[in-house]
Amino acid sequence: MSSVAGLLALLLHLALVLAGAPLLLGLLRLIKARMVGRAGPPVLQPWRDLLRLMRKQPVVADGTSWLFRSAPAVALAATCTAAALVPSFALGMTTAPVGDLLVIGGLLALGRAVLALAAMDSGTAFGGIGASREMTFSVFAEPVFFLIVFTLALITGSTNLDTASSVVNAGVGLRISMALGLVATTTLAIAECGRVPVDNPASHLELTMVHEAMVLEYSGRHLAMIEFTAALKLLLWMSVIAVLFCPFGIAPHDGPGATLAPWLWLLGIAAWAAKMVLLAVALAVFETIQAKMRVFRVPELLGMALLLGLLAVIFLFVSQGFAQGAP
Amino acid sequence: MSGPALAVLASAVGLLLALGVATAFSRAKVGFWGALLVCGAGAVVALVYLIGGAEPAMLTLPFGLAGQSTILALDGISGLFVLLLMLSGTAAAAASLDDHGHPPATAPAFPVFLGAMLLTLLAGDAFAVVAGFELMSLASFVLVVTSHREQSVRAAGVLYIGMAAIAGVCLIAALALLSAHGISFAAIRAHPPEGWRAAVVLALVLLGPGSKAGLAPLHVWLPPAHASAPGPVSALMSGAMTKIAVYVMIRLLFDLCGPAQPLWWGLPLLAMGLASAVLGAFRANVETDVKAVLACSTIENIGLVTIGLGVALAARAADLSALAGLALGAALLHVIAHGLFKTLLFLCAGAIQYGAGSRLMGRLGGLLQRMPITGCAMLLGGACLAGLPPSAGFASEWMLLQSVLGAVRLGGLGLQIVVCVLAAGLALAIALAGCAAVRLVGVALLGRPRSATAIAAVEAGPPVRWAMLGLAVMVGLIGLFPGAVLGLAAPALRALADTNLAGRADALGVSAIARAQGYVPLGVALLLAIAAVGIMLVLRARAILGHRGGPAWDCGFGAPPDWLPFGDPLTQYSAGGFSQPLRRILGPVLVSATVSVDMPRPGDTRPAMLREHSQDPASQYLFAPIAALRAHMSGLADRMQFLTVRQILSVMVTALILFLIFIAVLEQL
Amino acid sequence: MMPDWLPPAALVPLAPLLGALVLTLVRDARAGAIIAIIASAAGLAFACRLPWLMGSGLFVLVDPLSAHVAILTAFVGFTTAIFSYRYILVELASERIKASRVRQYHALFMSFLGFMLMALLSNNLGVTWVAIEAATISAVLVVSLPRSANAVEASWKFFLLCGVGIALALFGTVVLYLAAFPALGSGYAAMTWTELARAAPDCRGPMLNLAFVFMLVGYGTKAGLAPLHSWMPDAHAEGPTPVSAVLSGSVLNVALVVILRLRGVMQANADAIDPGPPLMALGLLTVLFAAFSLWGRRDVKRFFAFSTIEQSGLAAFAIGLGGVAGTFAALLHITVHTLAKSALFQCVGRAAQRKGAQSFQAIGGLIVSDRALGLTLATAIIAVAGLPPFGLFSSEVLIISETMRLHPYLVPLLGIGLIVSGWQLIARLISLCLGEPSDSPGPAVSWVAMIPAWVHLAIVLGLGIAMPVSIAAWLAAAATVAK
Amino acid sequence: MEHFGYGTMGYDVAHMLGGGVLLLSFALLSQRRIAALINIYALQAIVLAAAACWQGFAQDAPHLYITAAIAFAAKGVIIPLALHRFVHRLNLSGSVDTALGIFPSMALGVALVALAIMVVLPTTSQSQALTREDLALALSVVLLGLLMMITRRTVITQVIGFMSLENGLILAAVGVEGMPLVVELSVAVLVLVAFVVFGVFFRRLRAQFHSLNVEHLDRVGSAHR
Repeated sequence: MSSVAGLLALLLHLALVLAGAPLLLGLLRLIKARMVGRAGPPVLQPWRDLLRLMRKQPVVADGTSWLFRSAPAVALAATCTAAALVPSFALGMTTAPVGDLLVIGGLLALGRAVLALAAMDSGTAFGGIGASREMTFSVFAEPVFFLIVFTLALITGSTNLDTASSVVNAGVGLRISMALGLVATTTLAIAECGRVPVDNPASHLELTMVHEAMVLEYSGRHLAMIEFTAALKLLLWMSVIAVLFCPFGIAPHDGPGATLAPWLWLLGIAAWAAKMVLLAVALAVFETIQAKMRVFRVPELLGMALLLGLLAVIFLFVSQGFAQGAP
Repeated sequence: MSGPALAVLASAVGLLLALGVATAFSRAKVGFWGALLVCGAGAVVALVYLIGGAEPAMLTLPFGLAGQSTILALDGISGLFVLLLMLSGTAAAAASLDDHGHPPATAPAFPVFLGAMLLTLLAGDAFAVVAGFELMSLASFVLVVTSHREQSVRAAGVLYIGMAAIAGVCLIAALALLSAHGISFAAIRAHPPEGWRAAVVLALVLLGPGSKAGLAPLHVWLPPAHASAPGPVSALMSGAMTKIAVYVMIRLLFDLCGPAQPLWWGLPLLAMGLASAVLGAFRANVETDVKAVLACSTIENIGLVTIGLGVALAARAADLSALAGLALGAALLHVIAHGLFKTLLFLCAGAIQYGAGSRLMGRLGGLLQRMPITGCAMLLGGACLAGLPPSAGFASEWMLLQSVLGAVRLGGLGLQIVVCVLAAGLALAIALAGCAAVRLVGVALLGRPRSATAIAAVEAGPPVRWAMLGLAVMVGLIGLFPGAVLGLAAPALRALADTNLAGRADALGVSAIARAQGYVPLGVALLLAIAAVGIMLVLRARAILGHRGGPAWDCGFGAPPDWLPFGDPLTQYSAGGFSQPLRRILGPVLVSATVSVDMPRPGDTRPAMLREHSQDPASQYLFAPIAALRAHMSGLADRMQFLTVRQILSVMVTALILFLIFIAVLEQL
Repeated sequence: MMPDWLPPAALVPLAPLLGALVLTLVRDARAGAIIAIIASAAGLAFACRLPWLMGSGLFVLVDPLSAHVAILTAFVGFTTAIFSYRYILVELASERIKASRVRQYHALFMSFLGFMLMALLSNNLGVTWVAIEAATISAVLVVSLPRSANAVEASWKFFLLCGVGIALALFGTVVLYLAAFPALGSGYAAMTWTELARAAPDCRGPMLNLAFVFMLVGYGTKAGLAPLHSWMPDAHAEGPTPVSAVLSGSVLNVALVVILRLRGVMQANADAIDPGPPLMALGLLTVLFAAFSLWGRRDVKRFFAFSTIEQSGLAAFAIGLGGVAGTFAALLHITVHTLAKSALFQCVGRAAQRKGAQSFQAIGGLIVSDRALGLTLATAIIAVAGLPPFGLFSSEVLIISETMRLHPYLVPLLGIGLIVSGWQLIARLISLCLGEPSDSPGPAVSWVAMIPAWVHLAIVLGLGIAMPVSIAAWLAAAATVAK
Repeated sequence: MEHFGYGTMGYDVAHMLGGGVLLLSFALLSQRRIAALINIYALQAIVLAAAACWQGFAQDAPHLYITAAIAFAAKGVIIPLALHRFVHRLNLSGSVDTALGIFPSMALGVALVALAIMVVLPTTSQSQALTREDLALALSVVLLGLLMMITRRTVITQVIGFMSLENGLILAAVGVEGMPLVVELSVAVLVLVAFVVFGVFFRRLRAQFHSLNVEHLDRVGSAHR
């Protein structure tokens, strides 16, 4: 794929992702509402909320520093950058060589750290509690994340999403490791995005809050950016799952006829949208039937995910051992 | 090029040592200015030497051990560490010029400390390296105990010198074992150790220089010692001295022991590295003293470096030279990056200690606004500490994780599972470090001040600010151009593992496999900048700008009353509170933490107490039994002492009779 | 110019001995001290000529080994005499020692020094033995001078143990003569070191073994090797400090030199046992024992006496290692330790006078209260602890290297001893020199008073980092003599 | 010197005298009363002097007569008298304070003699019979002296043990053929000096403590570690 095509794909990808993130959130909320028998807000509601927030003047807590005011923008920028690295409908975007899964993890950690710092800067008990819990969860999430990367790198030979995805797309067979990895990744995504049962984004009880407690002091455009960041993050994780575990339909980057192929892109976009909707439905079902966990149970959940990740890697080793022994 | 470089650096050693003597008889500033100039010049020389290809050079001095001569040598490996030492030393010396950097009593030992470290790096024979290493211990000990009127400082000094004694004896023994055919490095290289000798050398190196570097389980001295020293000295100790120990480990294990060592050599390094990384990072979350947090994070980072070295050692033995190069590159890059950003962080801590009157996190807060430059420098350092892209900490950790991924190719299923556990542990350590960095910055720099001195905090003086600025620029450059640093490390890689990073490290980025996609920090930075500009533009176009101040909402608590000028301090999260979930979850596993609650009965007026008790596993399972054994032995020895004359005579006669029996038996045989 | 019957080397011990005779007549404390300084200076001056007087007779032996240790002893004696000048005046002022005994002090000190030098330079086993015995008696009497209950106890212990030791050594000497009988016949020749060394292969091996055991136990007592060391801590702790300064150097050196020469004889004989293992065993036991004993000490001088015992054990161990390299290391160690330890004791003596007590509890924060004294003491402790750039570091490195080459399995034990003792030495440095200063009722100590200690430490420093080739060759020659 | 061979008159007399010294050592060890102890010590010194005389005669070495004379005068007469005076003046109780019972110490003594013989006889296999016997006897006396020092508590018994040890030394020295004068002189010096120093000590000890019990002294020291 030529550089022009890569750039075009990147721009299209960014437009899709940025526009789609609040929509996905809206869809999720709608499905959840429908499942419990409510009418629910329209899919566009998150977008409307964002625009409304942008038109309100923010109130900033006394005694906070510049970091408090700039944190939402930094977090959003980091998440946007990460989003630019995760392919959605086509491989071979211009940004593909810039970073791999580890870099994406690092960028998400950057966003998380900045928001936690901002929460500490407000000097309130709730800011502290949120930051503390968020960082604690991250401690347990990181090993899971790295083991997933480990599994993928062993199967596909690369930590780069583009390469990995094309290898998976070319066919790696139905592997138990991939299945275990999928479960682990899903758990991780739920924890990272602060969804039920790790956190409840719709919670109104401060003491049970994690992510929401961190951003209690924010208002106006700052809050808009934070909300947008959260939506983007959800989409990003879903895209990661899609691109790694069911990459079919995605437009390849290095075919024999590596030219601009609009029909492939269209196919890719359709497949991606379908996958997102499916995942949103699955998530909605899951969140509806699950209750939120106690804070101190969360590390146990992540520990389970860690064990699954370990199992995935070990199964991989075993199967590799068979593969080497067979011929 | 190489000969003059060595000559200049060797004279720098002499100058620094002489400067120490001169400073003892003149003003303190003489020592610091001198150290600044010498280190600055040394840094330039080292840089030029490395860029110029780092041809090995040798120099023989006419004095040394008992009438023999001393050999000094310079090659790519030592050149790289010399560069780090000189940069760190320049910054620390510059910061010392501040009126509040040091008590003046440290001035004579400061240049000697630098000179001893440089001597260790330039050593070309076993005696010179031991002498430099021990002199470094001694000088740093003097620096640590400067504020000796505090009991805690003296206790830290005792612990420190004891561990230094262990390190010194182990190093001497290791080198003695190696230098059976002559003490020059050339002679040792010609006769690398084999069999049990090699294994013993490995153990001694891990115990000796390893403990100096702060490797678990011999790390317990490090937090109190680094916390006790004045700011610029802790900066040097954490930034440079631990790296000198790493250099000695590399020199002995990779260079002098030769490439023909077995694969399992990497395993102890991996185990100790992982233990240090996890334990150090966890303790960084628990300590409440800013400098102790930084010192614990040093333990963690040394653990990361050691893991890199372990992978490299195993990979070299398995003839996977590409992997060895990657792991070694990761370790060296992390050495440089950590050396500089930890120097920066300790300078910040020193500035805070003076400017805000305390280094206890519970007495700080809100410093970002009162000490803007120190605060920003610490933010940058914190980002590196947490390994956030595109800071200097991330690139090396990225390479390290990649090399651990590659390490599964080293052996069979058992080893693969070990690597797998290593990978999870490594990620845990990195995440813990991130948490510790957030806690450090969040509690010390952000929020409301927690004490009156923190309200009245003053910014550091100009010399410290300039030192921070210089370090920040370097750290930033390393973060953006890790490939360039790896270019400087190329001669070292060639010498140590006979490999290079061609196609894997260039000016733009690094990758795990030649010509494959990797990590391009410049690209990430550019994307971040574009995103930031884009967000700015969107906000300009669509949002209402500006903001309005008001009391923190805090779920309706509202503004604090007038008599609490900075709010109710107790409503703000403390350093202890921040890490409470972690302590509760990991504490019992890692540091045997126990909690006891003393709840008075209703009607009882005494306060309820919650006590947390934790102990480093090294002190609990290693040092406490050893200390008990030592006390037991001393008790036995003491019993021999206060005998009556008659009893002493009995002992003497018994000895004589035993000798006689020995002879009689000998005769009968 | 000089009578034929008086070899020039004999002047070395004669100078202090004559001084001792004169001193018995001098009452004034100052005059006595000055005469002692002059006598010891003369001894040192004569000793410095020894390297040009090499040779051996029936009674006098000047070879690099004896010359080296004699110069060292004379030098330490000289600086200690200088140190004594002020020390005794202060003791007099504080009435810890009676005016009537000061005369005895200087006389005994000089006779002690003279007999030590005599023992070193004598070629005759019997004369060596008599000289050591006489020196011991002088030392015992000096130790008992303060007349406190503890001093009496210490000197009693000192005398009884050393008396038994020296008696056993005499038995060893008789047996040694018997052993050499078949090779050398009767007469004086059979008792000279030079002849013994020459005829060693023809001696009776089993008899040599017996002699070795008795002489090892006998002279080992003087060298303070465990378990024969008990007199040393008491004598150091209770006697006047200048005596500790000399005691920890010279007595030990003389005993070790005798053991060293005996080792040479034993090694040359095929039937005799190898003297190395017993020496190493005793040395190692001493190092470990003394290192662990350091921890519980409350008395400063007693503490450093144990450090002396440890260093003596280390030297004996190095002698036991054998070979030129081991002996070289042992000689270097003896040399630098003697210098460093006497400097250390000089500082300790001043500190004890300044603080009015010699317990660790009473002495603290010296660097704050007396900067010069505190820094010098700290430097001396660092030197004794074997840290660079001082000479003990070099000698310990040499000893460990040589052990590693010959008996690597002993290195852990040696290492434990060195770590345990080094650690405790520095810990005590912290308690003595750092922290809040304790009460200082005694007279302040000036920079000038520290000059002898500095000279010692400067030499130790020089030997540590930049030993001139000539001195290295000289030490190597001394080591070869006793190979 | 064929008249010193086994079975000759010279051998028998030397052997008998040496054996007498050893026997008296055992007597010292078995004695409970201090006054008797001193007397036995004097007797031992006299037998020693006789042995030295005989050796001087047999070896045709006149200087040994001097040794004998010194031994007789100093150790056979002067020292015992002085000791008697001390005991009398200090009003010491008449019995020996033993740390180890009489019989066990005797048994130990026999074991030590056996050890001495086992050590000396093989090592001196090439020497003539007299030297061998003499050295074995001397070593036995030395070891018994040591044993006495460590199994008796009072200072005076320790002193006597020490001096009986010296007797053993002299026995060894005089028995060695052709040993130059130096050694005898040194032994004499030792005896003299030992006495002088002990005398000094006795005076000082009495001045300080009015007691000669050694255990008492040791307790003073252990307060100062």
